[in-house]
Amino acid sequence: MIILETKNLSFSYPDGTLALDNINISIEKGKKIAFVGRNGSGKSTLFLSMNGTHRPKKGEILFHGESMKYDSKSLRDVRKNIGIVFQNSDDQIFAPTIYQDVAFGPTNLGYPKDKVESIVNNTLEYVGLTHLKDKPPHHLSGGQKKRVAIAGIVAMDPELIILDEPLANLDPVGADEVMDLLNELNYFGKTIIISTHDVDLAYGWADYVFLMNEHKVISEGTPESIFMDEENLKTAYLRRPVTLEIYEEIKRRGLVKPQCCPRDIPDLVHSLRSQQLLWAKVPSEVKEGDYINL
Amino acid sequence: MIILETKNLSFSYPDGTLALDNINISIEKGKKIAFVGRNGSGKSTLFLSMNGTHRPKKGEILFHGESMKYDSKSLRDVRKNIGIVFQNSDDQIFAPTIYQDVAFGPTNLGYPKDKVESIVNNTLEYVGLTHLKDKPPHHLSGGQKKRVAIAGIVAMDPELIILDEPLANLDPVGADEVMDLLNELNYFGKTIIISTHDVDLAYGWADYVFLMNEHKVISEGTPESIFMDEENLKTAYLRRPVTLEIYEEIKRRGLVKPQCCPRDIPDLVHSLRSQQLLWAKVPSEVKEGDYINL
Amino acid sequence: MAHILDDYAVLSPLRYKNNWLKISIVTFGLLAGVSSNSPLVPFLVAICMSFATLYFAKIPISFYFKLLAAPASFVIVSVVIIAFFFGEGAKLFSFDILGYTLGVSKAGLNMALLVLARTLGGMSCLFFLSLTTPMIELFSVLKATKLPDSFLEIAMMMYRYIFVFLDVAMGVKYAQSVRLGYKDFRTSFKSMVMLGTNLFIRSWEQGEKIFVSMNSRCYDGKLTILDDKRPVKFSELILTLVYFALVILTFYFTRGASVI
Amino acid sequence: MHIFEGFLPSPWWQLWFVFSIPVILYGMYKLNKLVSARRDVIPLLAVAGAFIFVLSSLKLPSVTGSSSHPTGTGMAAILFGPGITAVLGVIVLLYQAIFLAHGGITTLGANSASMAIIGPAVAYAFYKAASKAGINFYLNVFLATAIADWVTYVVTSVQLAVAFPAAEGGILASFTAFATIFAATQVPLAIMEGALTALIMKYVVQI
Repeated sequence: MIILETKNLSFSYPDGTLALDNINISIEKGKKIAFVGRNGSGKSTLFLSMNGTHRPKKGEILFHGESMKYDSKSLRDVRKNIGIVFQNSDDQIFAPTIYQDVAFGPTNLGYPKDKVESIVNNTLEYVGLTHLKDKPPHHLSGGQKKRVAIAGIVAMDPELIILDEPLANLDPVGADEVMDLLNELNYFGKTIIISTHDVDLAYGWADYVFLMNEHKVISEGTPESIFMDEENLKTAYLRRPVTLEIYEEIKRRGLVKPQCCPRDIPDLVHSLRSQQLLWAKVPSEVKEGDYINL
Repeated sequence: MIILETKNLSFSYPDGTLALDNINISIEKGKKIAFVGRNGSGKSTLFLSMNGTHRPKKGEILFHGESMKYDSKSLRDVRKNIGIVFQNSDDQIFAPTIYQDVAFGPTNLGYPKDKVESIVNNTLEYVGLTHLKDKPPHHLSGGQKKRVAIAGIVAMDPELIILDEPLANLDPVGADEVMDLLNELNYFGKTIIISTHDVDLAYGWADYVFLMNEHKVISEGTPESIFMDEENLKTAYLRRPVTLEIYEEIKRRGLVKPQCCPRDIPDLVHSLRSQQLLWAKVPSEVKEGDYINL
Repeated sequence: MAHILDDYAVLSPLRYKNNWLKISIVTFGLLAGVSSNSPLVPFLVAICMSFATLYFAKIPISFYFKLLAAPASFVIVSVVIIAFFFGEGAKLFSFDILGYTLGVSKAGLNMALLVLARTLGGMSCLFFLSLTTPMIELFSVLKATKLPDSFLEIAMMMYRYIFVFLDVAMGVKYAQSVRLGYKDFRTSFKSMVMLGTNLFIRSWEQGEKIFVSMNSRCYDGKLTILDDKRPVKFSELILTLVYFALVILTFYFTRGASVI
Repeated sequence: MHIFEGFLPSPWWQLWFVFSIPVILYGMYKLNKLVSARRDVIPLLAVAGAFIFVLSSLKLPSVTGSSSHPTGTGMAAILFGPGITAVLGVIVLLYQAIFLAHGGITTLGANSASMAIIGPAVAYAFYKAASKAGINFYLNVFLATAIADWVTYVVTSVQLAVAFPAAEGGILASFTAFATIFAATQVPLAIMEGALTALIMKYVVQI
């Protein structure tokens, strides 16, 4: 099922700079999707178009098959269902306490007080931050802030959650926590979109990848097909994911079983030919580099 | 030759929180040094102590063997020679144009106007940003901003350049440009220190690594020795670099020559046993997974 | 940079005590201080509130005295002026300076001491509030005053971004001092201008970004305000009443009395 | 300059509240009207207030060695008008009292009068009049904010003087004493704040 679609979507900033150039994409329900491209390739602008913040100059956006309208009632409906987590948590967390910030969305959706309370408590439980609910945001670490920002969106129960560079500035522990959370959300039915310039992240995590460059989507497909195509990656000023790079090299030496494309290190290791096949007893006088007749 | 040393250096913030706990390190001239640790492990505070911004509570800092003094003349001397490039370029580039920003340090050193001018022009040339010199910093990309920030420090011609998370938020192209610049600076004699939580970066780039956790230096040594020690890495909430991880797995399968520790992908690939040694003619009826007698 | 007392209040052991109780204690102390004509009353208030701050709220004593010293320069200068100019009658001592006779009268000295004690009492009440009650708790108190919502919303978001911008200001300041930005008067001034400009532009941009992110979360003119119910314990009530009684009695008995 | 907690005796602190409260209420009324027309001013005013707070927590470099800081309210008056500045100013003063122990609660009325109301109002009036007279924008900003800053200190001196009149010479004599110490030393700082504000405006326009 397709949640969101764009048709010939173009957008320019008020000063005339082109920001999106004829974008045609469809977002399928329940997927983990990555928009990959260097900074300034148009990812963030595309996201702000998806929830109706930027009104397209040409083309249209279809939400559940219906063309997006820009009156305030329709926009509210779209924004309830398409949540955006911004790159910089400080742009997003504006209330004085964690509790108040997570409550912001539900309160503005007009829910009664006790419903808001139970939603906020559940969401904070879910992201594992209940113990911080009375703290002001400036007492939190980067990873905790990011989870608060995500909680603020999750509390509105959107169908689609969009995250702009979710791992920017997080250390490995913070990054793992955030990715675990995203996987869990996806497991329970949310469609997740992230933007990133980290090819390893996109390759290891996504079901489907859009490659962006210069305000255009230059290719789309499974991570394997996108990241095997070195030509396109070069156009987008990106390189191959490390595991894929190493896999290719090892494959060229005939050391792997002929199945395609390990997504992570355990995968890569599994794709290696097993030891038994390669073990050879060699007479002790043979030196490294010598040819031996097996 | 040792440029900078700390002896039993401890520091607490005014409110009493411990920020550095008994740090004993020496920085050798001409090296590429990485401080690796998660966010909040004390890296930034240590850097601000190194150039005299934070005054230690206990212990001392030796600059060229002499104990650091905190009168304004000595501090000026130290700061001229130990430059810090901060993580967030927006904090660091504060003048209205690139030119004025790079000129800030040399002007404050009291150089005459024409000397300042030639320094700034040379530095901008060096970092490859001459064409942007009259632009306000706003319109620059992340990688360009970072290079301006580095130029601002390089213009003061310090012996030691410290960079706090130099690649944070940069896309691959920006990151490459910055790393090339750092390598070039190092090649021409500057000692470079970076902090990072990116183990792959530290492992691939540094000559010498300090591992930090909870305001302490928990180990130091060559990148190989630091990143082979999984126990210590775990304490610091970090993982092994990808190339090393894969190398270990391949080694366990006997597929590599017995030399230690590839630093990057080409290295890893070279460490693989050559094809000839592993090539075996197998009767066509043998299926994958079967044992064959060589 | 300056100590932000709010950071202590957030972690204070007294944070979750009833807000209204804390506010009544503080208001009582402030009013008793400024209404009393004897320095003993504000002095007693100062002792009680300082004790509460150090003992119940567990504020380190050295830090507390550093705080009390903060207003010293303003207070001392002003108190000295009052001592010399205020009050009639015989001078306790005097001296000639540039042809003028300057002297301190009994009334002047009394008034100076009174003002000093009041400031001390007032500041210790204020510190008690600042160090035990974070601003985020006081928003619900402000809400009860029926001030317009727009005012409260601005106050709450301002609270949040004060800390964001303090970090920015700190970051810029470090970056400037690393490049010798505060080595003398001229460079300090120049650096300040650049810092101010950077801060101004950053805050302007921040304002626009927040509006986008608020709208993305269906902003409809509502910010939640916490309103936790926290009953006052019997022991707290007794302790407060004893304190009130003590101050009122001192107030009554020291009417018209003077120290000197 | 903030008057510290407990410094003003009755009835003076009450009187300054009587002076300030209506003005602040008027400011809130203006604010409410503005907000209902344009909701995006809420975050903008919030960050402007945070900016004033942070700017005023920076210490101005000083020739004499005494430390002082910019008030920032003159700039706000030019940007937002005196009514809204009064509202922002009173929040900033409340936060300064609570976060930094700078100022006080009973003296909030008096401090609002000098820093959030009279100073900005004078700046605004001057700025408007001078724009009409066609004076250069930056010079105008410089003069308006410098005057606002200085007027703030004169008002503080008046507040102290009327509360503590001298035995000989009365209010005037003690005003002279307070003004000599507070308002006179403030002249170079006022000039500096003016220059700072004008230069910030100039850079902001450049960028």
